[in-house]
Amino acid sequence: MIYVQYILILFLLVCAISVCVTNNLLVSLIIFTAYSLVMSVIWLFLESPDLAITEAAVGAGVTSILFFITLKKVGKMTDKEDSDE
Amino acid sequence: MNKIFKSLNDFVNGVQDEKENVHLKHKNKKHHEKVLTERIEDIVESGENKGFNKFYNVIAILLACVIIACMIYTVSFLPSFGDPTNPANNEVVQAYIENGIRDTGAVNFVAGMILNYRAFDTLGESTVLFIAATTVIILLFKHKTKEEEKAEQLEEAKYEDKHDLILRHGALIVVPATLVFGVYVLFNGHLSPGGGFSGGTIMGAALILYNSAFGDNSTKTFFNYGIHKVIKISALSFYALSQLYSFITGANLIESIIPNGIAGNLISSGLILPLNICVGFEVACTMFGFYSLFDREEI
Amino acid sequence: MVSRLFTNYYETVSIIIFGIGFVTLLLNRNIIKKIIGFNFMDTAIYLFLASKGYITGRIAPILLEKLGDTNLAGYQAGTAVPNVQNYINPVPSGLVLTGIVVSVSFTAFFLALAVRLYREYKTLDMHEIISIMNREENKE
Amino acid sequence: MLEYTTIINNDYHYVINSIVQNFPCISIILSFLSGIFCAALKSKGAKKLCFFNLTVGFALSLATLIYCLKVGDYYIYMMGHFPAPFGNEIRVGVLEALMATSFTLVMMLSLMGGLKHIYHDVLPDKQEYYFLMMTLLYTSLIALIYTNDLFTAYVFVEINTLTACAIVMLKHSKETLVATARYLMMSLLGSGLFLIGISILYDITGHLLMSNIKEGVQNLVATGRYTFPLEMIICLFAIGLGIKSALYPFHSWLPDAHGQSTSASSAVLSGLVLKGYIILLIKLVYRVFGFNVINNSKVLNILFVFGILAMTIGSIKAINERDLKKMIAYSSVAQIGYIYMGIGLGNELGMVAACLQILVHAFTKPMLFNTAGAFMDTANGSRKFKDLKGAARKNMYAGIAFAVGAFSMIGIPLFGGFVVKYNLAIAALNNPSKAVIALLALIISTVLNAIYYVPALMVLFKKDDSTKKIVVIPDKKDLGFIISNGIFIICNFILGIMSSYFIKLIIDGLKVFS
Repeated sequence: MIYVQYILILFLLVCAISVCVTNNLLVSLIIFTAYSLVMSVIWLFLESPDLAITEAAVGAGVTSILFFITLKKVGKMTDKEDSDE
Repeated sequence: MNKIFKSLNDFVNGVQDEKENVHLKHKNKKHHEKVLTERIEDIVESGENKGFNKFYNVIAILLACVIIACMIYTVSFLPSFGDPTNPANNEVVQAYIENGIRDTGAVNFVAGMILNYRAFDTLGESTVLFIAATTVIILLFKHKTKEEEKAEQLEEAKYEDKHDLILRHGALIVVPATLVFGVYVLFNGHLSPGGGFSGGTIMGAALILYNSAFGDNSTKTFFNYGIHKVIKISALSFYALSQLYSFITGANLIESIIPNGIAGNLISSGLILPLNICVGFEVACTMFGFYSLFDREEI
Repeated sequence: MVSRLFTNYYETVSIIIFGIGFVTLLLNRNIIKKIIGFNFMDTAIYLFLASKGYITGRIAPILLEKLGDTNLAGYQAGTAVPNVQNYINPVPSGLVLTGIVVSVSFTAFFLALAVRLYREYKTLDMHEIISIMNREENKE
Repeated sequence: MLEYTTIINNDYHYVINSIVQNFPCISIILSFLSGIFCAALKSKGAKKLCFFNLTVGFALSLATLIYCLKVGDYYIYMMGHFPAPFGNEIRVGVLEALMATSFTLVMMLSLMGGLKHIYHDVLPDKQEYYFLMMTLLYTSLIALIYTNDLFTAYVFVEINTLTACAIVMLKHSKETLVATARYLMMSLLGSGLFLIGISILYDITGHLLMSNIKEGVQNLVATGRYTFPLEMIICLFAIGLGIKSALYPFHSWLPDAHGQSTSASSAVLSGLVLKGYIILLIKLVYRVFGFNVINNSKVLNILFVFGILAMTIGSIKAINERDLKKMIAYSSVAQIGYIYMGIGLGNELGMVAACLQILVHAFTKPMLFNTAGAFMDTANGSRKFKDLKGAARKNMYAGIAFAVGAFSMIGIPLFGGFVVKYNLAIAALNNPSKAVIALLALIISTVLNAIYYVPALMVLFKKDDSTKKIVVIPDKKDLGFIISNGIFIICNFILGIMSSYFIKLIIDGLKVFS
């Protein structure tokens, strides 16, 4: 079981770094959502089911929805400007 | 350079458009000139800034490394992970677990801790959420006149049938299930993982799904700005009042009249269940409010 | 030192993510990126806190009867106590629960601010916004 | 100390013998409630509720102060049915009650003085939210003053940040949005550092209650364990709270946030919000780490250097500023520097001077911001000095108040500012290693203060020959404005003339503070 935890933790790190590197907002948001979901799994491993359920509902649920609506509002969803011409 | 050409191109296009509108010629030309000069200024600036930007990035990486190095050096001194003899596992934890059921009646020690022992923090927490909802209302809420509202409803009614079929049929199954699950999590906060905040968020998510599947009008039949306000204010004020009661009786050593019930039953553990319900409804309203304010600037 | 870091691997990783989030919040020019950085920073702190409460081989702080803690009436009357050795530390979980609410509130506020800023200035780049603002101010 | 025993088993003996002891808790919850109900009311009702709450809060904290003076000791109040390492508690002493009373007064007066501008600057359908935010800001401030638990302090720091950002943002303009975004970003960085500091501290001591942490820390220091983490934690707290209270290198958000917002907001932000964080820092120094631990660490030297830098560079930036409100905002940076220098001197007298500076600045800066708002009315809302020529002649009450505030900030005898500088000088003389630098910085900063306040006064009082048309005719008989400035002036004189009494109060308060 401990190796699963190592893999998940490594995944978190990769997510954090890749969000820094990528220029595309949509991609970074999707990575963020994945990060939140993995975080909630990690909290299950840390024996905190209260946190896991909350993080799954908030981080991967509502916060992501808010982010995506914001992107829609500012018109970056289609990502015309950021991509390399 | 590419960008300069592009903006020049835009400018030319703008001039061509302008020829079609002869009336606004003079004004528009000036406007376009202004935009062009500003754009070129921007581009020049950003060109100058390119070196600076690289410098900035280097600084960012360096700063990150310094912070991380310092903190990691700190971490190497900290107590080991998972060790039962760590300083954090002290008499406070022991008391929470040993006396938790007797003091609070909650089988979930975390719920007992945050809603009974350390209730003052949690009152602050729900106030933070309330303030955030208010700030979002300040930033995004638009007061609409009745005519505008009517026009919008008509507009909405046009698209009513064109909502995605799969989404609607899926939502018919998923929404009740999510809602029931949210209510379960909410009401069993003192018995199982969960509680007011997570249950409320799940209920809010169900509402959001319902709204995006069935449109605005059908949501408005049972949920509008007035109801949102009433639920939020009454839930929070009930919270604050019950805390006032519990603080004052506690500090003056008066026995609280609220019974703890039989531990393990649904209706037990004193104030925890009502507080969970209050927090849950407030959170559900707030989450749906966030969504609908971001999406349509109204509730 | 390195072996200590491996024992405390949760803390180590959370500190690294904290650093990344901190710098993203401080130095990234895009507001949305800033907000993501803030979220990273906060979740990293919560991971740090939650890992502090974990004790190897114990379970979540919710009374479970299969562990031999069956005397619920006795616990409530105060004649018996649950076995502390069965459960992890509930304090960090409670603190993190509070913290998550705070961070979602700030996220919503910051996002609403970003939407408004975009509506006024047509960009999400903080430096550009500030330079536009300064230019407008000087014009007056 | 009153009778108070901590027993793990359920044998809680706790004696509360007086109704007055309930007052801090009642005032906190009452302002929570009135803040929540403000959302249900219209603008007028919200204003009334806000002022009602502030009045009641003032009466309650005054009663608490009198009680504390009578007892001469602090007391601990359980928030809930369980005593403190398990439950929450608040701790009330002379210093806390003094701060709460004066903060309530300042908040009431600055709201009163800036009321007209609130109605002018905030959109009509959002005015009730302004009073809501003010009420909750007040709640978080008094809770920060009274609390004895680090995590509760964190929660209220966050409420404070959120409401402070909201009152900046409520002025209807584009610039305030940018100012809010910068302010919010810096505040979030500060809270992040503060929270991770709390986490590490919890890890090595196992407590969240300030008194218990202090025991743990003293133990750790005695046994020599965890020295590097402790040093790091102190750094994190100092930087986190330094960012939030605009200590010099982290002050970049302050001029915008304080300069752009409506005058009552600027007044409250610079007069109270910054001070709330500094009081938390003083609390950390005394209650969490203990004075000797902090004294032995290098952090105090860093705070001292930053304080001196703030005093000089803040003033220099103020000299270069051509915008009245931004000039006052930079002056705030300099004045915050005095507080940090007092803390950084590392002796009791320095701390007393810092506390006195908190009071003096809280009673002076709101007055300056409110009068600046009144001057702007005479120049069609422009904040630039070139438009404000002769503004003080057009509004004489504001002119007098501004002059008093400026003299106090420069440090002319009889005014509050002088007493602070005098006490800081004495404190500096008691610390030989830092005396020369501190005294030099005091002299330079006084001269620099004079360099920007005196010309500002001269511009404001100059005869205006040009015949500009005034669109908005200033309301000279704004009663709230006159009364609030009158009380501010009187308080300034009281602080200047009867300073020995206040110093005695603060010394008494600090004695029971730790």
